Amino acid sequence: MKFAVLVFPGSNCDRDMYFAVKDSLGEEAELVWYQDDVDLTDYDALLLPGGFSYGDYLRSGAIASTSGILRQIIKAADEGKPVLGVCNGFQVLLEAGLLPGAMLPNRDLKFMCHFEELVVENNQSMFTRQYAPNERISLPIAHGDGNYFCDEATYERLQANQQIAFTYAANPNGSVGDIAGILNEQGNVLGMMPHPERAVEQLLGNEDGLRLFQSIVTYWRDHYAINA
Amino acid sequence: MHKVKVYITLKEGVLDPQGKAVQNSLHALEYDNVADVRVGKYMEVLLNDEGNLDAQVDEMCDRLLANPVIEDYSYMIEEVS
Amino acid sequence: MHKVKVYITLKEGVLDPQGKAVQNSLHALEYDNVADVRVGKYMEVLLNDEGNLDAQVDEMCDRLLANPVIEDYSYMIEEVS
Amino acid sequence: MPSTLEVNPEKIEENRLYAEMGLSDQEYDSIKTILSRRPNYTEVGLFSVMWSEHCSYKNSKPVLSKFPTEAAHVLQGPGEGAGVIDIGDEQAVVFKIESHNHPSAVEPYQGAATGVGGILRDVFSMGARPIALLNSLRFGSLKHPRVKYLFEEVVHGIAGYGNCVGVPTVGGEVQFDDAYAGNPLVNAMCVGLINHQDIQKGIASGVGNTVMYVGAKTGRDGIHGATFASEELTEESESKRPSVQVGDPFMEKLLIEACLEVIHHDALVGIQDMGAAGLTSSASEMASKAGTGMEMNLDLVPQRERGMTGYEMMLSESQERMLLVVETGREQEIADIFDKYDLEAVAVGHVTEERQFRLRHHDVVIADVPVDALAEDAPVYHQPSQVPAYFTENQERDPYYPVIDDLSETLHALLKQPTIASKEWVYDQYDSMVQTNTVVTPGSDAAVLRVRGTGKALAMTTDCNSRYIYLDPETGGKIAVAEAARNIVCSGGKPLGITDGLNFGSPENPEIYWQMEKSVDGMSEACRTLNTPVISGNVSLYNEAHGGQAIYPTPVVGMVGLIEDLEHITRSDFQEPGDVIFLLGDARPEFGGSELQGLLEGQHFGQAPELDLETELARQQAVQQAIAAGLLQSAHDVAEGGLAVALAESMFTNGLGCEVDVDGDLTTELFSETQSRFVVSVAQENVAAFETMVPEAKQIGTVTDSGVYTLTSSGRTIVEEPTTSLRDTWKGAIPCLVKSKA
Ligand SMILES: Nc1ncnc2c1ncn2[C@@H]1O[C@H](COP(=O)(O)OP(=O)(O)O)[C@@H](O)[C@H]1O
Ligand SMILES: [Mg+2]
Repeated sequence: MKFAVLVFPGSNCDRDMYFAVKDSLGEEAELVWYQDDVDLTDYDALLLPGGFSYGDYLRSGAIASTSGILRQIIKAADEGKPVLGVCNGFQVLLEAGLLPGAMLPNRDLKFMCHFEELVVENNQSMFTRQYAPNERISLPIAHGDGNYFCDEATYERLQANQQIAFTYAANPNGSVGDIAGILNEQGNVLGMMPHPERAVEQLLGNEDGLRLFQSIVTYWRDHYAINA
Repeated sequence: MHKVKVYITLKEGVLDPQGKAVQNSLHALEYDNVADVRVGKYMEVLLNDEGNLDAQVDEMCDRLLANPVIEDYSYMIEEVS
Repeated sequence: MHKVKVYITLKEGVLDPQGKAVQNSLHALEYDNVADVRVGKYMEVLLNDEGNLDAQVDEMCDRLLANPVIEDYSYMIEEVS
Repeated sequence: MPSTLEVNPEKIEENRLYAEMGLSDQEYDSIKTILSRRPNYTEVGLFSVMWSEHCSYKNSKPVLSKFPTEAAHVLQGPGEGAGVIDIGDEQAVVFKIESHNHPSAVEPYQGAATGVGGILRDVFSMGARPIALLNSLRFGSLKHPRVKYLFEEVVHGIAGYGNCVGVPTVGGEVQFDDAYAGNPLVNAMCVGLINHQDIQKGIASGVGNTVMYVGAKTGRDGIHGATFASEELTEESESKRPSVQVGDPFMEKLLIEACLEVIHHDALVGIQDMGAAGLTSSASEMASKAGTGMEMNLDLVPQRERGMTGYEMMLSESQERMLLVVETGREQEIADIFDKYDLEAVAVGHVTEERQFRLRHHDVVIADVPVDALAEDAPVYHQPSQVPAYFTENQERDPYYPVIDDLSETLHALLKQPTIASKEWVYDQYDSMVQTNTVVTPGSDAAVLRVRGTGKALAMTTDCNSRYIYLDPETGGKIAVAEAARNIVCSGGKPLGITDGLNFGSPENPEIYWQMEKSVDGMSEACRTLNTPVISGNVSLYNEAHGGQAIYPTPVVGMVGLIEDLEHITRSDFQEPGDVIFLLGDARPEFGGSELQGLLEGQHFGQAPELDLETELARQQAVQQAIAAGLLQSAHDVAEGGLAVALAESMFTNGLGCEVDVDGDLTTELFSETQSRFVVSVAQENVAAFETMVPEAKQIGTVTDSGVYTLTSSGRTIVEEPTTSLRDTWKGAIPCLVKSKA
């Protein structure tokens, strides 16, 4: 399976994502510079990494969300390919309208970096099928603007459609409904603030994040690899 | 040439952690008559005159400067030399 | 009760990386007539009427709302009900 | 300043305008001699920044020359952007520390942020990828609102910059003492990783080669920052506020990536960051090092503001700028690399054979001075030195011995002391994990990062107990180096070398100069014994607040060590119930400069603890050996607060308990800060092997799963506290102080 890691000016978890896929997951990965004249159709899944695209100026993810490559990302999402945005990648997906809602500064206005306990709310998606229902996992967070906001109607829709993938066991940032990660309606776009790519080796803490990537691979094998 | 002053505020109903923090700090400094604080953005955009400025500014705000999920915007256009 | 609208801008000559980034992004969106962008803050402070509001607001700005090392401020006070 | 800009050379001399820029009469005279004429306004500016303490080390050179700087593993000692040490496999580690004290005192967020930006550039300009940031901070007491503001904003600024550029901030230290109330210290250290073949130098060789400018445009920021950093903080310097620079970490991130790409291009001849004294120092140093000259046309310098003078451009300290020397004719190849990152690389001059530094602006030569005169020929001052009366008095005093009533209460009170209390409030704001190499995150003795693709890791730390140094600079200097090494050793590493950040008061005060000399003597001796040469460093003098109150002498030690096998990575926390706790080294009643003294007396006096370097080395080697043999579950050095605090700290992460027996004088056993001591834990099955290997170690107790911290003495329980209660005290102290209303 071939993953594209999209690199925007100011992305800084791009290599981490790349190593997670290549070394820990053992699949193919390529770093794709946002401006390169590449054709994303060659990739089986798109990863939008964390960092500070455009310095997080104006609003986190806002400027990156206007770049041309978003058209290709939207197309891939429409075609049903897995698209994963982590941290700043999540913020880009929100700003681009691929996922509902918006990010506000953390409740106490400070950047925070540590492991947080998460609850797997939906273990049926292509990103979470390797987790048990309501499993508790531990992933690092590292963000200043991770306070997820949406209006009540949207929140109800998210709940009704099982679009809430992960919640925080102890809400660190003020997010509506303790939300840590959400899916789009089709279930093939996931945005999450915690960093699964930072939890793929025992040496660095745990491997709870690795199963997220493994979920994508098994889903893909089940659905596509037979034909390939 | 025109200077556009753009005011961006959080929509009503959207929690404003920054505003809350500022309000608390003002109370700590004993400005007890502060009833509420909301923090937004203020931008000054200098535009060369080309086409319909109003339409352009609306579009800029919709596409980039404000996020309609959480923010409202307003602006004023002034002529400058 | 009064609403104070506070405008906070970077002092002239102080680097505004945020403004630059927004300007470049507007150019990328083909608003070629954007000549400059400066980004500042806009606050709305709701005050119960007590004492000299002008003096209070000046003091608040100096002590907390603006960073006098790099920022200037101005404000407008409006009566609200 | 526009009116003074018109001032002609005669008027400058007549009205002694050079003095306003920080040059003495003597210095002005020697410039006249060098030029055989009077310098013009721009030229006086060039000399004033290059001959400032910050750039020339004119007061500190004689002291710095005492440091040992060589060893077989040192690939690059002091003299370039950062020092370089071999770590095998054709790889090397690059590191340096730098201060940003004065800017941070004036505008703490930007001051600290640009401090981080500057030290990053020192490291990536060597061709190394920055892999870690550390810092060393000093503030007054958190009870003062201004100090609280400085503390919060400095931390915020470090986080704002480091997090954005994607370099993990993995360690550091923070201490609080009234000595820093008017003059906080903000030292930032950066560690980079490089392949030997990629090591770059900041040289302008090859006559005719092109000088290129890359990065942010030049504005009027920080003009006279370098001389500003060399003056005492006064009411006036507060009004010099506009000189504070604003950082753009986004631009820096682009520069990092672009520069690390450009170093692989064979058209690149030399590269250097524009640090203090900006364009002036980078350009003149690059030429001077290469034995060449340089000519620049300032019309070509990218400018952010209109109507900038040559003087302003040359002295500007705008951030995020680099200077490159490139083979002539191949400029476009270099420009193309930067273009990918939306950065402009602009040709602004060329390398000349004649060793002059010549600047043109608007078709006029506005400066023409010998390159070496700027970069090499600054005066060197051998300042007088004098033993301070306070030192003699302290040495003659009877040793201080504290009287305490309640051991548990004392332990709680010590854990609450801001210097000992958990620094989680600080490091939680730093992204300590980005780049996914951080094996041991902040909170242990040293941070540990694996070297991806190898079985090795690096340990790193910053340390300096300035209270000991104040009481006894020579001993304190030794302790600073030894403590850093202890932290490296406890983490499983072998100390490789240090970078030093010398923060002192005014060198023109003989007593302060004495502090500097003596502490460097002590540091040098420790570096020799522990085989950790000094590979880079920074000097920050004139750290004095209004009224001339100097800070405690604070020579910060930044140390990096090599962990040869990932299996050797060791933490300071106890791991398993049942493990046996050993203490290495006996306590003596040494309380001068201790936390307990500060707690009880509100000040520090008497004698600093002694340090015997041979004992230190032997114990460090014993711990290293035991770790390499796989015998240790945890290792922690005994530092501030003594054994009682070291034991408590070892329990917090895993919430375990301990039962430890102490005999002898309890105050001394529990709270003395006697040096060269370690607390280690050993699994039952390894106890015999450990005792054979390290016969000096004494069994003092066991790790339990009770969640209770229990101390006994002669069969009597003397302390019995739930670990959680101690931990709450320790964790809550700083958040509580920050939140409390002034
Ligand atoms: N205290 C010190 N000990 C050893 N080397 C030092 C010390 N201070 C400065 N140096 C070295 O002198 C050189 C110049 O330092 P500095 O002027 O701080 O660098 P920069 O110009 O990059 O800011 C560097 O190589 C630095 O490592
Ligand atoms: Mg440098």
